Amino acid sequence: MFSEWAWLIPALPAVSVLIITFTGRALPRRGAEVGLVAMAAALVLSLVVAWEVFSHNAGITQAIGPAGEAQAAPGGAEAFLLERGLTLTPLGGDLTVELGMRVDGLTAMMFLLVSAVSLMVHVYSVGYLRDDPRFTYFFALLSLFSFSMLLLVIASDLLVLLVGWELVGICSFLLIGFWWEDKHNQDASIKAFLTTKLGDVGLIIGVVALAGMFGTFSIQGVLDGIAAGGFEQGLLTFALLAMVLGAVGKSAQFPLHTWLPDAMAGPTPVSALIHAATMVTAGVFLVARLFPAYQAAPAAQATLAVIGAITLVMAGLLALVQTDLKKVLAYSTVSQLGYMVAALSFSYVAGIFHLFTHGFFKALLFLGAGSVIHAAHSNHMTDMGGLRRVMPVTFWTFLAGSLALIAIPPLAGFWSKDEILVAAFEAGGYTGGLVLVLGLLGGLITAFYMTRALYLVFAGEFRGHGHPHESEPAMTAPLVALAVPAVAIGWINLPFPAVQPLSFSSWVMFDVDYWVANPIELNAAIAALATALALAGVLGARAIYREAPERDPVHHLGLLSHVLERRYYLDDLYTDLIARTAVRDRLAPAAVWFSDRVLDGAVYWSGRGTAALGRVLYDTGDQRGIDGAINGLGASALWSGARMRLAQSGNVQLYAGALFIGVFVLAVVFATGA
Amino acid sequence: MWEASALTITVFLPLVGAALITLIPKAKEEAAKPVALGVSLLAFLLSLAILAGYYLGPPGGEGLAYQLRVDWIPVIDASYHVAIDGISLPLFVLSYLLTFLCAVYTFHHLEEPGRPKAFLSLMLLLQTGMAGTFVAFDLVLFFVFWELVLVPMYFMIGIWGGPRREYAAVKFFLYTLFGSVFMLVAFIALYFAGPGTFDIVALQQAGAAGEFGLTFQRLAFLGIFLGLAVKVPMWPFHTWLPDAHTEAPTVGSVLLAGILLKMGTYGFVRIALPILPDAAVEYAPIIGALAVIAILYGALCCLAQTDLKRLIAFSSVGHMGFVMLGIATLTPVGVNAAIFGMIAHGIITGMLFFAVGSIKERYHSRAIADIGGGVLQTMPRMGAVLTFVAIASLGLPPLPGFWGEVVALYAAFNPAEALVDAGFLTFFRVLMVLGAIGTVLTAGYFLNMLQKVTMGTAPARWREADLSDVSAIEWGAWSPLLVMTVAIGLVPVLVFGITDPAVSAVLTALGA
Amino acid sequence: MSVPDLFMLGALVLGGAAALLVVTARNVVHAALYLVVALVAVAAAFLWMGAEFLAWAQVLVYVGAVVVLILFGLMLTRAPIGPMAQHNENRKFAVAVSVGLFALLMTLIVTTVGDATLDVTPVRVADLGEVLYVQWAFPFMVLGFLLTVALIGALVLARREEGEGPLPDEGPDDARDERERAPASSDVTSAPGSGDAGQQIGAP
Amino acid sequence: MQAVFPLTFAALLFSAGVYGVLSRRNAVLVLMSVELMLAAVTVNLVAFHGLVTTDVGDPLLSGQAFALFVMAVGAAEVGVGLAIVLLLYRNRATVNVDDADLMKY
Repeated sequence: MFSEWAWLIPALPAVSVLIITFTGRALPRRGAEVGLVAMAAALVLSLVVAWEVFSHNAGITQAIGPAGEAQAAPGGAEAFLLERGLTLTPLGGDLTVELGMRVDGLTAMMFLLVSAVSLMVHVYSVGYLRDDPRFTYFFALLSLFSFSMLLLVIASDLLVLLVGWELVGICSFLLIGFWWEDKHNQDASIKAFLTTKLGDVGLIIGVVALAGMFGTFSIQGVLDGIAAGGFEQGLLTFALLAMVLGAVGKSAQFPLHTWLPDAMAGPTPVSALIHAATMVTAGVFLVARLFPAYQAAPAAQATLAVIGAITLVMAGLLALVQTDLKKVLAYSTVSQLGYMVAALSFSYVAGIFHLFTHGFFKALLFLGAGSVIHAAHSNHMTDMGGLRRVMPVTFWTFLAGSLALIAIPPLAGFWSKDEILVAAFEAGGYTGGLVLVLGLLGGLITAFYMTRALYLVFAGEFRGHGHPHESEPAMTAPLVALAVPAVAIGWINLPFPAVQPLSFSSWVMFDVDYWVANPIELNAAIAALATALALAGVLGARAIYREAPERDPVHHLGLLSHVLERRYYLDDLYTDLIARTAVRDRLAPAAVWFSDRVLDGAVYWSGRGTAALGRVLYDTGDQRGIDGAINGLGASALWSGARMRLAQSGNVQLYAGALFIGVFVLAVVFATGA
Repeated sequence: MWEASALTITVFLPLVGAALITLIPKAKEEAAKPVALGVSLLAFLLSLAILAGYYLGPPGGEGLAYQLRVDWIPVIDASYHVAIDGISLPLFVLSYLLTFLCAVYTFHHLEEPGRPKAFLSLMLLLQTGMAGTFVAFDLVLFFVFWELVLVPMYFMIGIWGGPRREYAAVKFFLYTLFGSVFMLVAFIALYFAGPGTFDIVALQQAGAAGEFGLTFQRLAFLGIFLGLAVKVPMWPFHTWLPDAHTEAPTVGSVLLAGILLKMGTYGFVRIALPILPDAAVEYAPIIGALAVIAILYGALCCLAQTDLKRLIAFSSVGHMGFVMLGIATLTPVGVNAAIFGMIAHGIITGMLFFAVGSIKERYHSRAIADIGGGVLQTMPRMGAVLTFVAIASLGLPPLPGFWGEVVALYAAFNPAEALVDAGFLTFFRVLMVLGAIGTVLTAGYFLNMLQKVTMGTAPARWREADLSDVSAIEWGAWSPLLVMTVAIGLVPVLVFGITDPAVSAVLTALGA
Repeated sequence: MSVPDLFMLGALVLGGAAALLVVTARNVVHAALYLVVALVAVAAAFLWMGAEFLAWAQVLVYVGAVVVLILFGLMLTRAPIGPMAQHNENRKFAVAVSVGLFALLMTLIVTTVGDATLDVTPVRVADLGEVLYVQWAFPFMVLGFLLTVALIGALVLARREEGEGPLPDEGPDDARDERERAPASSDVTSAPGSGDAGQQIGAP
Repeated sequence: MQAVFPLTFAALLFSAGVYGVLSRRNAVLVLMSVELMLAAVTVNLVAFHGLVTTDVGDPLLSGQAFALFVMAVGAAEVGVGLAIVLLLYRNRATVNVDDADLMKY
C-alpha cells in the first residue's frame, strides 16, 4: 500500500527547501542537485501511488464492464479514497484543523502532472539560469513552490488547502519578481500577487462560509454535509460563488486575467512551471475537488460555464496580436483554462483530462519558447524567424506541442478538447450551447495564433542579430521528454465504450455511480466540425504568413487592402471572410483594447484609487478629523483657562462681594432645605 | 511554597532589577546593560518555569494556577490576588521574552541621550507593570498595574524619542489616562453594585449569576469599554498610536506594540465579557463594526504613509481590528482567534519594529523617500528579514498572522447564539466579508512598502555608504522572534492548546 | 407698648439711620462720629433687652476705645478731611449685595421669629460673672491670650524698623534727618508679653 | 417687646456694614463697616438669648457670654486691622483699597 506514503510527496520538496536555504551555496551544484533529487523521488513516488490508485479504480470499472450499461458497482466497491491526518490544533468548541492527506484519483493525477512538470523545469533551469548570481535562491523558491502546490493538492482540510493556495501565491510573487532590480518586474509581481490575493478574498469567504455551514473545515465533512442535504441552498451558492471568485483570480479567468501576461516578466522556467502547468490550474483543481458541491449548486455551475466561455474566446483573440512569444503562450493558457473551467460545469472527467493533457504540452511550449528566446536573446517574434534549420530539436518538439494544442486528431489536445465540446453538447441548455459555439470558435482562433507563432518563429529568414544555435542538451532533453506525452497522452482516454473501463476517466473517478451515469462517448459530428475548424485556422494563418513571415500583416493594418488583393486567388471563402477580416482585424483589436484599456485600467485605477482614498482618509479623516478633535480638546482647556484667569481682577472688594453672595446662596439653601 | 509565591517573584523581579541598576554609580554606567540582561533573562526563565509548571504540573492546563490571595486593603475588600490561566499565560511569557530581547538589543542600540542606566531601569519597571496586569485577579491591583505601565513608557518616549517626542509622550499619557478614568469609575460601580468586592473571580461568578441589572451593565460596560478601547486602540481612539510609535525609541515601540496594545484586548476577555455578559451581547455588534472599520481604515491609511514606523503603527491598528472582531463574536473560537492574533501580532510587529528601528539607525531617517529602495542591495540580510516579516505580517498562511485572521473571520461567520437570537447573524456575516477584503488591502500596503524600500536599485549615496548588515547583537535579539514566528505558524496548537480550555471556561457566562 | 419701649424703639431707628450714614457719609470724620451714634444705639438695645453689663461694656469698649482708635488711624494715615467721594466703581454691585442680604435676613426673621416676644428680665451682673468664671472659664482664658497676641501682633506690625524708608509724604530732608537722629522715642514701648491676664479689655 | 425690633435693627446694621465693606475706598472706613457688622452680631446674640429663655431657658447665659467674646475679638480685630492699614499706608502711601491690587492676573 504505497499510497500510505503519499504524504512523502509534498514532504520531499519541503525538505529540499530547508537543505537548499541553509547549505545551498556550499553544495557542488549550488543546491540544484538537491532540488532535482527531491523532485525525481517525488515523481517516482507519484508514479507508484498513481499506479496503485488507477489500478484500484480500473479494477472496479472493469468489473462493471463497459460504461453505459448502468449496473450497480460489484459489492459496493467505492472509488479509491484514502484519508489520513493528525489534528493540527483545536480552534475552540469542537472545531479542529486537520493536517492530513486525501488521496484519490484526482490527487494522483495532479501528483503526476505537478511533479513531472516540476522535474522538467528543474532540469531546464539548471541550464537556463546557470550564470545567475541568485541561482541557489531560485532553486529554493522552486522547491518551495513545488511543496506548496503539492500541499494544496494533498490537503484534506480546507484551511490547509488555503495555506497551500496562498503559499503558491507568495511563491509566484517571489518568482515573477526574481529579477527585482528593475521596476517593471516589481510591478508585474505585485500586480500578480494582488490580483490573485483579491481572488483569495473570495476563497477565504468561501472556505469560512462552507466551514460555518457544516461545522468542520475537512473536505470530506463538507461533502458529506452536502450529500446529507439540509443546508440553505442560497448560502451554499454564495459560498461556491465566492470560491469561483478565488478560482478566477488564481487561474486568471475573465475579469482577473490581466496579471498573467505581465507575469511573463519572470524567468521562462517560472512561466513554464507556474503559468502553464501548476499554479493557474489550482483554481480548476479547487473546483474539481469540490465537484459534488458544485453539482448541488446549479447557479454556481452556470457561472463557471459563462466565465469559462468568455475567457476562452477573449484570451484567444488577445493571443492573436501579441508579438512577445511568451505573451502568446500566456494568453493561450488563459484560453485553455477557460475551456477547463467551462468543462467542469458539465463533466468532471472532461475538465480534468484537458487539464492533464494541457499541463504537459503547454509546459513543452513554454520550455520550447524559452530555448528559442535563450537563443535569439529576445522575446519578440519580430527578431526571430528561420530557426527551423538552426534549432531542429526545438522546432520539432515545438511543432508537436502546437499541433497538440490546436487539437489535430491523433494528438492529445484533440481528445481532451473534444470531450469538453461533447459534454457541452450533451448538457444542452443555454450554457451548453454557449460553451459549444464559443468552444468551436476558440478552436479556430487557437489554431490561427499557434500557426502564426510557428511561422513567425521558425519560417523565413532569421531577423534578429547574432547567430542562434541549438540549446544545450540540458535544455533540449526536457523538450523531447515532454514531447512524448504531448503526442501520446491523448490515447489514455479514448472515447470508445470498450476501452473506457481501463481509461483515464475511470482512473480519476471520485464516485462509481457518477462514472456509470455519464460515460465518455465519441460524437463524430462535433469531432469532425472541430477538426475542420482547426484545419481552417491553420490554413488561414499559413496562407497569410507563408510567404512573408517577417512582414507580419497584423502590424501593417493599413496595408490590409493591398495584402488581401494579392491573396484573392485563395479560393477558400471561409478563411477570407472569418479568419482574416472578422476575427483578426475587428475582434482582436477590440479585445485587446477592452482587455488592456478597460480591465487592466480598472485594476490599475483601483490600485491608485485606493491609494488616493487612503491619502484623503489619512489627511482629512485621521489627521484633521479625529486628531484635530483630540488636539482641540487640549487647546480648549487652555482657552477656557485663559478666560477664567480674567476673573481675578485684583479688586479685593469684588472678592468680598463674591464671598457674601456665597453666604447668601448657602443661607437660602439651608433655609429652604430645613 | 513555590506554588504560591512564583508569580509574585517573577512579576517583581524586574522591579528589583530596576532598583539594582539605579544603584550602579554613574561612572560605570555601561554595567547597567549586563545587569539588565541578567535580570530579564532570569525573569524569562522563571516565566518559562511557570509555563511548564502550569502545563506539566498539577493544574494540567485547567483553571487558575499559582493562586495567591493576600488581603491588601481589607476595608474595600481589595486583595493582592494573583493567579494565571490559559488566557494570560501566553501574553505573560511573551512580555518576558520581548523584554529580554530588548535588553539584548540595547547592548549596541540606544537612542541619542544614551543614559543606559535610566533607560534600562525604566524598561524593567515597564516589564513589572505589564506582567502584573496579566496576572492581576483583582480590579484595584489590575488598575494599579495598568497605570504603572504608563509612567515608564511616557519617559521612554519623552526622553529617548524622536523630534516631536514631548507632544507624542504627553498625548499618549493623557489619552490613556482619560480612558482609564472611566474604567476606574466602572470598577468602583462594580464594587458597589456587586457583592462588594474587587475580586475578579467573585465578580465573574456574580456576573454569570446575573446579579447586575441590565441598565447598570450597559453603563459599567461603557466605562470599561472606553478605558480598554483607548488602549487597544479601537478605531476612533487610535490617533495617539501613530504619534507614539513614530517618536518612540525602537525598544519603546517594540514593547508598546508587542505588549501594551494587548493589555486592552486582554482586559476585554478577562473583565468586560465575563463580568457583564448581557451588556457584552448588546455591545458586541458595535465593537464588531468598529473593529472592521479599524481594519479597513488602518489599511487605507497605511497606503498613504511616507514614514516607515508610522506605516507599521497603522498596520497595528488594522491587526488589532481583527483581534477585536474575534472578541466581538463572543464565541470560544472567536476569543481563541483573538488571543492567537494578539500573540502573533506581538511577535511579528515586535520584530517589524526591531527591523525598522535598525534600518532607521543606519539610514538616519524613517522616511521611505530618503531610503529610496534597494535595501536588498545595500543590506541583503536586513532586506531579507524585513521582507520575511512584512510577508508574515500581511497574513501569509503558514505564519501566525494567517491563523489569527482566518479563524477570526470564521468566528464572525457564526457568532454566539445570543447574538444570533438578537438578529445580528447577517450583520456579522457582512462584517466577515469586509474583514476578508481588509486582508487584500493589508497585502496591498505591505507590498507597496516592500517595493519602495527593499526592491529596486539603491540610490548612489547609500550604495557607497557601505551600510553594515545585520550585526551579531541584532541576530541575537531577533532570532528567537523569527524562530517563534515560524514555529507558532506551523504548529498553532502551541498557543491554541493553552488558551482553548481557559476560554471556554471564561465564556460559560455567555452560554457560548 | 410702654413709654420706655417707645424711647428704645426711637433709639434703634436712630441707630439704624446712623449706620446708614456711616457707610454713606462723604466726610470721613463724620462717618466716624456717626459710628459712635450707631454703637450707642446698640448699647441702648442691650439695655432694652436687659443686658446691662453688656450695654456698658459696649459703650466702654467700642465707643470709648475702638472709635478713638479709628480716629487715630484716620489721622495717622492722613485721610483727607474735606468731603470726598469715598466710593469706588463697584458701588452698584455693593448695593445689590447688601440689599439682597438685607431682604434675605428680613424674610428669614419674619418667617422664623414672627411675633415672638423677648424675655427682657434683666440679667444680674453677678450671675453673668459667675457663669463667665465657671462654665466659660476656658474660653475666657483663651480670649485673654488672644488679646495679648493681638496686642503684640499690632505692635510688631506697626513698629518702624531701623533704616526703613521715610514716611512717604514727610517733610523735606532736614525735618526727617533730625527725627532720624533722635532716638526712636515716638514708638510705643511696652514690655512685650506683659501677660496681665485679661482684665485690661480694650485697646493698647 | 417684640423680637422683631432688635433683629431687624441688627439686620439693618449688618447690611449697612456689608455695603460699607464693599464700596468704601478708604481702608479705615472698611474697618468701621466691619465694626458695624460685628455690633450687629452681638445684638443678634443678645436678642436670641432673650428669645431662648422664653421657652427652653439659657442657664449658661450663652447668648450674653458670647456677645462679650465677640466684642473682645472685635476690639482685637480693629487693633490688628489698623496696624495693617498703617503698614499699607507706610509702604504704598495710600490706603485706597483699589490700589492694593497686586494679587491680580
